[in-house]
Amino acid sequence: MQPSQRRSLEFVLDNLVWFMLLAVLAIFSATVPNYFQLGIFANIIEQSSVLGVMSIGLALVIIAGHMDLSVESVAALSAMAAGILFASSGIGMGITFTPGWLVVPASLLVGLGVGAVVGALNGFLVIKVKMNAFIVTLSSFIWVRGLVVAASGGRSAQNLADELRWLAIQRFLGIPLTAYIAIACFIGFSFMMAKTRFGRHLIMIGGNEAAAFRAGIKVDKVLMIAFILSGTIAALAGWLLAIRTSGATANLGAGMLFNAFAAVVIGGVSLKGGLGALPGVYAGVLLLSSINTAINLMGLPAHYTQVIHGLLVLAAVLLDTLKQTIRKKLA
Amino acid sequence: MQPSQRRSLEFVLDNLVWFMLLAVLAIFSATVPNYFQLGIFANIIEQSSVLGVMSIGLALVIIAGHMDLSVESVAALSAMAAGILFASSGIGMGITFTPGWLVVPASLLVGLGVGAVVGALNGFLVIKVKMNAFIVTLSSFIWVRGLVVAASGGRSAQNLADELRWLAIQRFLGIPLTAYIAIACFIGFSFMMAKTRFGRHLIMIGGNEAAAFRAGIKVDKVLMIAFILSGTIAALAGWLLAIRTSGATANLGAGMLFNAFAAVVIGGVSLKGGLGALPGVYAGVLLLSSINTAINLMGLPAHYTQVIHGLLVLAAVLLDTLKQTIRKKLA
Amino acid sequence: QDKGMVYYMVPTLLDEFQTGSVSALEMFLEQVGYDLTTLNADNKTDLQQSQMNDVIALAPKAIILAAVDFNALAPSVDAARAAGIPVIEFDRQISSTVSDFTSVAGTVEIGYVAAEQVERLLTEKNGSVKGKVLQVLGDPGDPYTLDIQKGFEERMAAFPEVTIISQPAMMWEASNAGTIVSDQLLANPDIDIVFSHAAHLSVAAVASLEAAGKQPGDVYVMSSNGAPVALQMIRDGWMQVEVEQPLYAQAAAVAMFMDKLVAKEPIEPGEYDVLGLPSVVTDEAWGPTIKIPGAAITPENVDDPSFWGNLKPPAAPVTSVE
Amino acid sequence: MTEELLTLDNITKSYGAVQALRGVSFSIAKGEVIALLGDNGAGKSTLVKIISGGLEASSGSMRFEGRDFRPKSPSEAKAAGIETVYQDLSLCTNVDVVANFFMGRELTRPVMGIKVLDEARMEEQVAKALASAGTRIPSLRTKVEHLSGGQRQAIELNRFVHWGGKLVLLDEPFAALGVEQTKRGLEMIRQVAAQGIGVVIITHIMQQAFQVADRMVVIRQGVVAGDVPTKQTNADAVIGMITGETLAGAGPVAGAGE
Amino acid sequence: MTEELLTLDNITKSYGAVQALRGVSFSIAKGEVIALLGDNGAGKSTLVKIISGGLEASSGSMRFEGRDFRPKSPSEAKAAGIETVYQDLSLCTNVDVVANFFMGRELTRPVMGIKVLDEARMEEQVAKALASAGTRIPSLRTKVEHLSGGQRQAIELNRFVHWGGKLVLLDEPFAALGVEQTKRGLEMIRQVAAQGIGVVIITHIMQQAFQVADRMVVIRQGVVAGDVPTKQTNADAVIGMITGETLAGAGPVAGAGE
Ligand SMILES: Nc1ncnc2c1ncn2[C@@H]1O[C@H](COP(=O)(O)OP(=O)(O)OP(=O)(O)O)[C@@H](O)[C@H]1O
Ligand SMILES: Nc1ncnc2c1ncn2[C@@H]1O[C@H](COP(=O)(O)OP(=O)(O)OP(=O)(O)O)[C@@H](O)[C@H]1O
Ligand SMILES: [Mg+2]
Ligand SMILES: [Mg+2]
Repeated sequence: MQPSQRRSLEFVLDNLVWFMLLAVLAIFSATVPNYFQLGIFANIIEQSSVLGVMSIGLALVIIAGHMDLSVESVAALSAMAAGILFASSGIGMGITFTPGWLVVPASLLVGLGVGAVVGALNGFLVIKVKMNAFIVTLSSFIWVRGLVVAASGGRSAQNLADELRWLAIQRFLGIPLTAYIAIACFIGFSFMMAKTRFGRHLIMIGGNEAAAFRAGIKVDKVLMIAFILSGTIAALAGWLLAIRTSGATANLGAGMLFNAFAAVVIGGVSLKGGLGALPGVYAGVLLLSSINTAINLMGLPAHYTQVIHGLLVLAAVLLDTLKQTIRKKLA
Repeated sequence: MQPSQRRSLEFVLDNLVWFMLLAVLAIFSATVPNYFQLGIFANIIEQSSVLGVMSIGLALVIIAGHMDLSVESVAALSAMAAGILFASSGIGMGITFTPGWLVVPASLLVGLGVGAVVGALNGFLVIKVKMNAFIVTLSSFIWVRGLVVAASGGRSAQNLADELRWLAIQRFLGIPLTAYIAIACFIGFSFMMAKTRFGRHLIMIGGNEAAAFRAGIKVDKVLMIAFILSGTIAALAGWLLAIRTSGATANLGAGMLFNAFAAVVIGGVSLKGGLGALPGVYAGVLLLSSINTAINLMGLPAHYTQVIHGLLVLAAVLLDTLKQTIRKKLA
Repeated sequence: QDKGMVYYMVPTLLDEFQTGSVSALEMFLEQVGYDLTTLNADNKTDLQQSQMNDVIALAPKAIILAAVDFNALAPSVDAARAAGIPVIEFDRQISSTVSDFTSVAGTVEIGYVAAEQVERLLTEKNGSVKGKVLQVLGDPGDPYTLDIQKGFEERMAAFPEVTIISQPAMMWEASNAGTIVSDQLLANPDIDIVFSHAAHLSVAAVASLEAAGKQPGDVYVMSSNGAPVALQMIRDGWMQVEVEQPLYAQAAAVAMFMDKLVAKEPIEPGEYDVLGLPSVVTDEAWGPTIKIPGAAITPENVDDPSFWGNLKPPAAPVTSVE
Repeated sequence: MTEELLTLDNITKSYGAVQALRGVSFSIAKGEVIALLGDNGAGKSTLVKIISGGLEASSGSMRFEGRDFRPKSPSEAKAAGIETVYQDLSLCTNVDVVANFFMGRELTRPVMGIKVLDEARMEEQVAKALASAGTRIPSLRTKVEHLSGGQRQAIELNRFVHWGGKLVLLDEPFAALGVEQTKRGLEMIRQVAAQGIGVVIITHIMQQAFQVADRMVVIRQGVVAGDVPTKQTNADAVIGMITGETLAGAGPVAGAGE
Repeated sequence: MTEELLTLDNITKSYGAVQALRGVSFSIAKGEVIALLGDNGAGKSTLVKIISGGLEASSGSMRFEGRDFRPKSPSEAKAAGIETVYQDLSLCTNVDVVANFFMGRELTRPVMGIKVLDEARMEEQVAKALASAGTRIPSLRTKVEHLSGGQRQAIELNRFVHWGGKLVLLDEPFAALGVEQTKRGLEMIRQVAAQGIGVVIITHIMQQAFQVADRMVVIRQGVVAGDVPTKQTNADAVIGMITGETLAGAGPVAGAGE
């Protein structure tokens, strides 16, 4: 093979998920009625903001060689905390501030705090007590959701303050502000992973924790930060979810975990750790969101949507795997 | 430390989960009203049969260094297949045989066949296509459940043939026959893991797949069998579940996956692979079942059961981890 | 004739009532000239919101919404109505914002009917309203089951001699219900009635009773939603009462008013005949509402074809209200 | 001693842009001991893996015992009679010494028609094999993760002696072994060769190569840079072949750029 | 050259029932090169790990530069100036050569107040270090998983030279290195020692030990069996100390039963 050919092939492989996204959008636009319109594309971006933010935290922990199954429940808890305190009907207590916009930092702080605490607890159990991250965070997945149910009594809170809702309603270039928050997160954390010592250390710990430890990297500290970040970022996702919903319900966000994992894997992050970058994850999120929207618009018999969704996601993951195979042939 | 002291300490550590089970039973018997009675203990054993069987398959794959998140959905699919064909009301087609008992092997065969197919598909994607087992089986978890919904149209089947129900109703020493099926599975597969080449190879593959491959072990074949076994055993669990509920609903078995993982981990199987034995897993299942029964009898407000369940399971896993720490100190 | 597409947002398909509602709405809307497409939210509030957003972009004639969460969908309802799409609440009422039409049986009301039946059954069995009732909830995080519980316990509060034990079968999972029943039978051998919030939970409950050596009638069994399985169990003698949700009437009412809704004509309060049931449309704060209360199905009336569980849809087509 | 066992003909191997082997040809006879020498990164291990079925050559062909040979997997090569000790050890550290020794070839005895692992007999054989190699191991039931580097290598090395075969590939088998163990290992290789088994041994220690090998094959940057009988050469000459006389600092290998 | 750098006093270490170290005492001065010798399983690596903070001793004490020393983690020992090359390599094979070389000590440059990795400068320094060691690596941006065993070891070995420190522990650092690279490595050790850095080197090759060490410390079954200046001994005498004159076959180590 010519070096130039190899180079372009490698470029395509490196950014395969973006090409897949374009291909999928083209196919759906051509085949699904009403898919090709600006409103739908705006919907795709808007819908991917919550999942996108959640996937960032998950990706960080996975790159570091661990796992966080609790992100979905943490997001729900953060949403419920914001809902109970700052929503005005249902079980909401409707706390208000003067000036009114203070509710934005206040609710954000509460949410992120909740997430950080759960993340720290997960981190403590994994790092200090040396429990397996899968089982620790699986338990958190259960008990944090249980906490949401317990705190809400199964009821919901609605009508968040207008200052918060504004973020979901106000649009810039046809896309709500919440989506820009997600994009900003991707840019910031991508930079962190690619250009800072912390990001480099996360990747190395994911590759060989013992080697990183022997090299004097404070593995425990780095991992703890990763878990706390994961919890906090999940909480940010929950806050966005609450704003989107204008409140919170006990089952809010249920089922997101599968999509978050799928996005991370489609985005090229290895579940074995040590491999992956965030921009791909964002493409993965957009890809899932496009698939979801297509399913909504196709008007399939409702009973079959779950099978189809599962199989489409599997197909997307499969394509990513084929990439690895081709790459192995190459290098 | 004296050698004799060390020996007894090691004995306790090796069988810690059994001691935990005894301790938990004693504590609940003393504190939870109505807990201490033969019927409750029989219930615990009976309730653990479905989860127990499912955990065996899961444990096999985990010991081999992989994972199977689809077991819960596969069980549901197998139950639904048996329900649709052999239940007489709802969507059941009520197929009958002469002599009537032929329905037992027939329904079993159908169920196991379904499970084997899904297991083989998982295995194919993991082993041949080299996809990550977590994401493959997570997808299966989704689409197989979707298949249950699609096949049933969201409706349920009930009234299984009496010959099948007999297995759940007929008791020997106060315990239904289904529980003896689970116990027999544990004995059989424990023997397989401890005493046969296949079991030995599974453990070695879980420890170092590359080394096993280089040593000439047919890794692909062994792993494929493990995945098929996992699917088939999950299907057996589903068949027992159908018998227990006398039919099948679209969401049957939902939530069991968490318990199966918890049982496997509490039973001393390492999620990293290569470590663990099945008798401990059975103790783990019984332990979870005891906790569950206690929650049912404690009369807690319904909203709190999920948090409490999650935290109790976490505590059980924690104890198992402490064991590892003590053992590391020892050896 | 082809009057256009209507979307039905169903909250889940893991429940026979919901599954039945899809086919009933499809049938009745076809009779008045509309096509129906159904989107399943799988009990996920956020998914249902995304579906609402996408459907709004498709500009259908109307949206029929059975909300996963009664109130969380309010912003989506507002968004759809702002886009000029009429929104009809089906089965699950949203009172926190205005909708174009609401057709419900009333979840709290199901609890009321169940309480009346418990009163009757306990009196039959124990001579007065006293005894023990095991209430099996669907999921502690589902407002649907919580409303039934609220209605039921509100009415039962009048009878202090009745002990109510409530346990959740997490995620409406049948074998969980079976486990609860078999454990509770040992802890409280004197349970008189098992009341599950869905018929499919009663199937597992009955299986546990059978495995515990009980005969039909030893312990009374009742549940709510009127699914075919329940009617079967009533015929088999295992079950005494099922609280019917009038699925056909609820769906037919939506179809009857669809033309008016699409044309954005006002709906007059008053009495209407829905599949032979006299029903009242009232004007509420959240918009015009038709409430068709459920009935109790017992061995005496189990074969009544108007119960949706008998799966005999009315032969005469519905006609639009002029 | 001149009967051909394995012949390599123009074997090449590229890993993407890196050409690790650029056409290697040599052959080995029954009972012959070949020392495969070469600088770091010369391609020795790559060659071993190709012969043992772990990697596929990009081009070229092999003949084993006169027949075309192209193993698709290690188990195929093993079946043909090729035993390999890898440079990066291949042990399952989660099981004990005995299990590792018999990995993939466990002894069984029938119990009611079922083949049951025969632990006692396996342990006995391992004890014998390790005793004669001079390696002390606290207990044969210790998991390998608790052993020192040299103890681990001893298991791998003695495993091959036990199983024999027709051709043995040893990739730096003494790198972690003690003085006495290395001495016994070298003796063992001569004994093995005396039984007509072919041996390829990779080492960086000239002394070891000269002590045991009949012939030296030197690989430099993926090609054979020398193939001489031991008796006709000396250490300095061989080192010259390895380094290519003028060792040009480090830096990217010529042609490996991209 | 007699200023004490590190003193070990009666260090013991048991892994459960196995007593790997039974009381080791010796000391090393600034600028001194000690060869730590011993049979497989003697306890050498265990000792290295205790000094470098990877393991805690069961009993005994250490003094480093005159102060009590008890590192809880490798980063503590590193902070005190102790660099280690481990027997089982410690590289992150998922990142490239440069990243491994600077693992934990990445160079950064400030960009708008944020410390950003300075890749160019790091690559330059690695190229220089590897060039002088005579190791060829296809590209410094290759992931380490694509390197040969010797190339990997070269990274580890040269990393320590680059960072210096006060005491360097080398656990069989040449096991996989080529002839020329080993020669340069030995020279480097002498240069390092000349700067006043203490060096402990573990090897099984007597030649290497005699070439580079000032003093030989022999460990046998967890105790010091000999501690002699290189000039006052010879290879046969040292081998005698290592094997304990009569190497008693293999079999369980006495006292390690259970
Ligand atoms: N993690 C561990 N658990 C239990 N025993 C261990 C462990 N690590 C080492 N040992 C035992 O301690 C003893 C000393 O091991 P160590 O690795 O220090 O030997 P060594 O002198 O470095 O040998 P080699 O030359 O083979 O590298 C050996 O008998 C070994 O089996
Ligand atoms: N998996 C791989 N991917 C890419 N390149 C590889 C891979 N394995 C080896 N190489 C490259 O191929 C060349 C030869 O490697 P090989 O392992 O065969 O060397 P070697 O002769 O065994 O060296 P050593 O003496 O250091 O063990 C090296 O330049 C190495 O970087
Ligand atoms: Mg090599
Ligand atoms: Mg060592």
